[in-house]
Amino acid sequence: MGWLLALPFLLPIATGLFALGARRKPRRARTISLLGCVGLFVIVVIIFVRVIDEGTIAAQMGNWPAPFGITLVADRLSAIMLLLAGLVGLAVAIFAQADVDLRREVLGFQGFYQLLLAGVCGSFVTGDLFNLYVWFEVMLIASFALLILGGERAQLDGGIKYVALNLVSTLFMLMAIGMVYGLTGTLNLAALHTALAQVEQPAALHMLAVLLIVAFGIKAALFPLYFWLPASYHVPPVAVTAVFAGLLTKVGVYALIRTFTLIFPADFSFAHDLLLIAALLTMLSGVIGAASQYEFRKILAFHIISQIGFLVLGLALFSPLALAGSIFYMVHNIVAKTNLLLISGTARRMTGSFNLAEIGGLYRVSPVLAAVFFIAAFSLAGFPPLSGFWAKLMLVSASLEQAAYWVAAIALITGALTLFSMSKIWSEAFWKPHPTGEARSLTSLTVTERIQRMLPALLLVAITLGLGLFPQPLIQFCETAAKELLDPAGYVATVLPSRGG
Amino acid sequence: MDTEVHSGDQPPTGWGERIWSLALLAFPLGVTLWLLSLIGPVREHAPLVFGVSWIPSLGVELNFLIDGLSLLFGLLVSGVGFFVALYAKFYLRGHPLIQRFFFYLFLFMLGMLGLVLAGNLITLFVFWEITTIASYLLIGFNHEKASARRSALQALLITAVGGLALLAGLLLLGMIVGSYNFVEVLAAKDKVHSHALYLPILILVLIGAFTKSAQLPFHFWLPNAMAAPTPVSAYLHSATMVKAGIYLLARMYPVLGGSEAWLLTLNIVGAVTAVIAAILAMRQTDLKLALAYTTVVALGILIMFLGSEASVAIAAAITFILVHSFYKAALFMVVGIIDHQTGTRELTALGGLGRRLPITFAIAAAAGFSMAGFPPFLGFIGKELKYEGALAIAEEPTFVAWAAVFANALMVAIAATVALRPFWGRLPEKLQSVREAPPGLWISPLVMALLGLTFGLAPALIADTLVGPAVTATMGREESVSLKLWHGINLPLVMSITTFALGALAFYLQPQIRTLLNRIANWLPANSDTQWDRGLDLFKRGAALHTRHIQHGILKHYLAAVFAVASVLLLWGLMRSGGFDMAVNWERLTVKEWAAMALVFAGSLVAICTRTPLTAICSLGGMGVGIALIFLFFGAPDVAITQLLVETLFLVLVALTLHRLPHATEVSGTGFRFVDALLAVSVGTTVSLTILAVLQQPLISPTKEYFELAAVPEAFGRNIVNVILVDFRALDTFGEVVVVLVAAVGAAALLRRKLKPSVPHGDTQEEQT
Amino acid sequence: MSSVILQGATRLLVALILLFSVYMLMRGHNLPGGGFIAGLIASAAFVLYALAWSLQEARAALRVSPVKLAAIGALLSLASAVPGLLKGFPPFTGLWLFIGGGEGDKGIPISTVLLFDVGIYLAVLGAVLALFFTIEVD
Amino acid sequence: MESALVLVIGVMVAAGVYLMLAANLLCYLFGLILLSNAANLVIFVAGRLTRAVPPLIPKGQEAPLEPVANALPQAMILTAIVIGFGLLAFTLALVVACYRELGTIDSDHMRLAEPPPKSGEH
Repeated sequence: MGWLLALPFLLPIATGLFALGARRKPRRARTISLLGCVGLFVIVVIIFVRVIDEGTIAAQMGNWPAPFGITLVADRLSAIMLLLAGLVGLAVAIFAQADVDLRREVLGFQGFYQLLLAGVCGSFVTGDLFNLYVWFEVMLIASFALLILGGERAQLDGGIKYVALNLVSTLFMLMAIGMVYGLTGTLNLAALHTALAQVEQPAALHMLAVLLIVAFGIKAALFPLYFWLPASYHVPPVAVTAVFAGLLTKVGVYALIRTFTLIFPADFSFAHDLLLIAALLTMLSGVIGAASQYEFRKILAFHIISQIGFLVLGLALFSPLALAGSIFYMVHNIVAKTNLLLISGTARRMTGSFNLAEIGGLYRVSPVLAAVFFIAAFSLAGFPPLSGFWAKLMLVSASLEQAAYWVAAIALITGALTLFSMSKIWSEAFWKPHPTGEARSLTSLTVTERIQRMLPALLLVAITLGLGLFPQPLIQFCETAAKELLDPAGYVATVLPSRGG
Repeated sequence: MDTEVHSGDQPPTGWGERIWSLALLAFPLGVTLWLLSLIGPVREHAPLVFGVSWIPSLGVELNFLIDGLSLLFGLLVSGVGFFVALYAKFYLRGHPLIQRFFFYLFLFMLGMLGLVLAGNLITLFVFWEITTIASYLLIGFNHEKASARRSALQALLITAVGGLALLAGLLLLGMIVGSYNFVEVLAAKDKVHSHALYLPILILVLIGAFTKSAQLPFHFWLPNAMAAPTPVSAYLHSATMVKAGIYLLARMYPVLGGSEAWLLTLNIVGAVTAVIAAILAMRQTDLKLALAYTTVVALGILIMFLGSEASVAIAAAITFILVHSFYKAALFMVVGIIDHQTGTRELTALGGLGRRLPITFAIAAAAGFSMAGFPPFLGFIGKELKYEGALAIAEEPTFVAWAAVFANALMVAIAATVALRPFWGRLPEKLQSVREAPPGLWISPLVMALLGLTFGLAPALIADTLVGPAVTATMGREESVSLKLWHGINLPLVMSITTFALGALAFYLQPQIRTLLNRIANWLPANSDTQWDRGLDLFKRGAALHTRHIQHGILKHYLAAVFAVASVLLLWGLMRSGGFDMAVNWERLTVKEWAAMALVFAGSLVAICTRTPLTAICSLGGMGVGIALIFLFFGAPDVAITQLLVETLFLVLVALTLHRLPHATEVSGTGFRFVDALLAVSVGTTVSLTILAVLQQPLISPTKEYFELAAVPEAFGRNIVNVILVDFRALDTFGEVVVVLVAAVGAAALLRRKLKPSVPHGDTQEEQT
Repeated sequence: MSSVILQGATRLLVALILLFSVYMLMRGHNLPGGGFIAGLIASAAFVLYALAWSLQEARAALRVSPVKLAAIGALLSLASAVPGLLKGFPPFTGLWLFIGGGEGDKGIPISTVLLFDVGIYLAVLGAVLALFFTIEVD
Repeated sequence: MESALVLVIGVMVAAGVYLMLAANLLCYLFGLILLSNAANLVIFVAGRLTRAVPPLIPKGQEAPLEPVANALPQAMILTAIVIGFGLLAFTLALVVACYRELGTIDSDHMRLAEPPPKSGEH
């Protein structure tokens, strides 16, 4: 068990170290990285299946009992997040084989990529607050490296903003964790669940909640803390943006969900109020930001923000349906958003630019690409029968159930505005004729490159479609996961058997 | 307007095309036959309900409800669909994207059938949106034309926004009823009507219906949707999709209908839409566009009649749905034939085609008569029923009756214009060589027109089988309908005659009316279409403004915002919690402790005051030493040593770097920054307050105890800190090593001199400057 | 660069510091010290060497590339987890072997924990030097 | 004695924030140093202070004889210091690279990723 739960980060670390060692031999590094991703995917699938079978599983690193040693835990939320990380990791790794240039590979792209995955998986699987900080840092430093890899001028500029703002988040997080320890004497998440409930110092609880919301809010790109995201997500190679978009901000959201379901007392209305306001403003601000953009990836970057709002909304509403909606939305969003970014990369390859004014003609020459984009984009906009619709439906129903009508209204308006941006891309990049010539067709690529580019996209779009047509199993899973989150007794009992929950 | 002509040399039909066109024909034909076979059972027994569970967690079933109403609509969708598909197969033969066209049309058919047969609110909505998507793709089918793209977007956005309102309405409705299943929803009228949310639900559902069915003020997307190929216009924008809103209201009639708000809104919106659209239709010289506006008229009339509690009005609406579908589909296809054969559909460029296109002419005339409401066509029965219904509408009989007469009169004029004008008069030079269309093109409209005639002559064929059950299903109570050509001399007949007279007059005066209307249009500041552009533009500018102010690209302002948010929220949290009693604990410090703290203090202050980086580095070094001393004095020698080493190493690194940043100090704004200082102080204060709040709670740490007791016997180490690092929490340490390692390799990658440009592999990222 | 005397002195000093760092590493489990501190001290030695001599000299004195050293260190730490696997323990479980234990004194300990700490030492040394060299060399 | 240290932390945070808000990236870096040191002190203080008794167990004993300083915060700080070193060094490298490529370390003039509206808008 211990090894099974540790492998999601140990394997990528090992692969990453070997890939870094072999970075001067890109072909070998690439193979190592790809194999690592396949291995990671297998591991997370095994974990997922076991969690479904057995419920929450936990392990103690170093064989020291909880809450003293570091605990690794996989409950349903962790399991699905791990699964997504494995999936995105594999999909982007395949795509990166075609999209990342040799120069960046020689500088260590594959190694950094693996270590990023290690950080992400570590964050999902750890059951210890300080250990979470460590994984956040692994992820952060790997993302720094990936972002600026290649050292182009725009990359450096975007990189500075990304680094500067994320370091602030890191420091807030570190302070908050230190103080959480100072308040409770423990770092174990399960132990914190009971310990924080006994704290008699509301001021400390409130202010620590704020610090954590700000720290995780920066990572998750909540309004008004998201500046780093639109400033930087369009500068690195698109494979990097894709994995960032799919996983990085989601780790912030995951941390928020963990913090405010497991650690802090459930009836902590202050945090939920705060999160609700932030979620609504994030949804609107992000989608409005996207409407003002005319660059493929910038539009998508702003939409990431908007959708973070949806994810946090479910947490803020704090009902079983809302939380289940959040988790479902997470799955849907990670799959669709990653895919859209992959498509943007291929679209650029076919047309020569990310700027919508300068490209076009893809609809006619690349019907497959167009179909994949269309499905992913309309799923993002929440059209049935695609995955995004059910996600939206759950969240809107949850807000209507709580008589939060204006919340539902904002969610729906955001959906409409998302549609506006998605149809803009469709209209400009796909329908419009290419302004200065012809778009290339996919068939003009070598077979290898076509597979590398389209296989991940097709895989992800199949998931989007599958979740749209047969959402029941996942919704049921999400409902169970939400139940676990709302009543962490099972989680606590698994980690700390002596306390019996 | 654009035309699309694909005659002449045609490439051989490919396999894909053949398969798709076969599917497209077989599917609606099968459905039609199946539905026809259900007419008897549905009429005699209860509605047919069947389906499978889909998403039990959300109460969504993939189930279907076939009663008189859905049967009628289902037959229209599949029956008209079959003939339109047949027509399209010939109309678009050889088009390079024809496979996609067939796919979209198929998708649309599926969506539309699902919509009218759905037995669950959410399932209905799913299909509703599928029709939106399919129509988006079809309207934008001629995607290389900017106008087609614009029209597609417009239709998409308007119907999608309406769809979202509808979704909210349906969710609320389902919430009140406790189920999304239609059987239960339709039976919950009292519960829903008495609920406080009734009005919001009604408004939301109406917005959904009105946008889809192109009611004022959302009407303008429909004429623009004529950018789609003509078969699409014939199908979606006359016979099916726009009727989705009508279907929705008819479906919801038993549960939402009957209130004053319902009756009044539907009457007024419908009447105003019908009248205004009729006037707008008179302006058009493009045949297709004129027809499009009359579709809006028809929809307005339908909405108007649904706002009634009289069964005759509902019967009028149901009959008119049939009438309209037949003649409108036929006329659109006729216009398509004209366009296809002549290359234009501009009224002024056409004439005398009667001799060249005799069959088309006959079809056009038959459909036109039905549209104008002449006996013995079904249109006549429909119109008589309409007038009867109008007079029976309790709330506003005069108003509705006048609106109906007026709109119908103009319809007569337009029917004459579209169905007769192009075929009369002198044949222009350019059109001398025009020949009759192939049978594949005229067979479908012919059937449509013949249906209008047959049912007009033998109305009993549909009275009991289709119309009656549909009225029953709509009203939610048993109703029987008798359709007759001759009712005797009564008020409706008088109104009919008035209509013909007025219509003839309008037809005769059409050029003058058109000139007048154009003059008025020029004088009006804007129409809804330009308002749409303005609105969109305003939104885009607003969005740009928002983004420019939030995402401005200045790092220090980003940071300031983050810090400001943090400190304000910390204060807010403090206030919400009710504050805490600050027990400040000024225990006596020794001199050396004071000195260490003073060193830190001084180091910090010098660092912010100095302008030379070297001084700052030195002062930071001093601060570092101070901190190390604090660690040392309070029992943390390991930390103290590490602190000292790291601080020294790092500052040496910075100092050595300085010579490579020669202009490091020459940056803007080096003076005292008051706002920043204020912000800094508030962050410092709030963070300190947080720690103080934390310190109020006594620390009970079983972990500390455990580590102290377990270190020697279990972990064999006497330095507890080190035991924690390498054993108790080795994972943290391992992660931390990875961080430093990545930092090192990352920095190396960043600073390494540019490698020789390698072989381009895939695409290389170019700069964005 | 600097005077010959300084350079000569540094050479001696560096050797002493390196020795000291190993001492700190070994005693770390029982007294202040350990892999971190020792690694930092060792890197300080090389930094000093580089300042007194030159970067190239320091690099040459290190023999292996610092990144490789760091990676080896990290892998060593990771490897210390493997014995646990063989015995069915979770990762990072400390396993101890005491050689020549006697009464009261258990003898000379050989443990995976020590291996882990050595890995940390090498990794910190390698990484810090890699940072230093790249930022300075360029 | 915690209170005095809290005051010191407050000053360090304020000074750090003030420095970070300057447009000069070097100032930002200095601010970052201050802030991360402050964060370490926060952990230290939050773990409560114990004077002059390091968490060492004397030879021959199974457990400390007198109350010793809290070891866990110290271990956390050690980890944080080293991580902080990595991050700071990377940031320093980034500043250097920025200067080399963009010719400035004034963040107000770094407008490539988000060009000002005049040139970048449609």
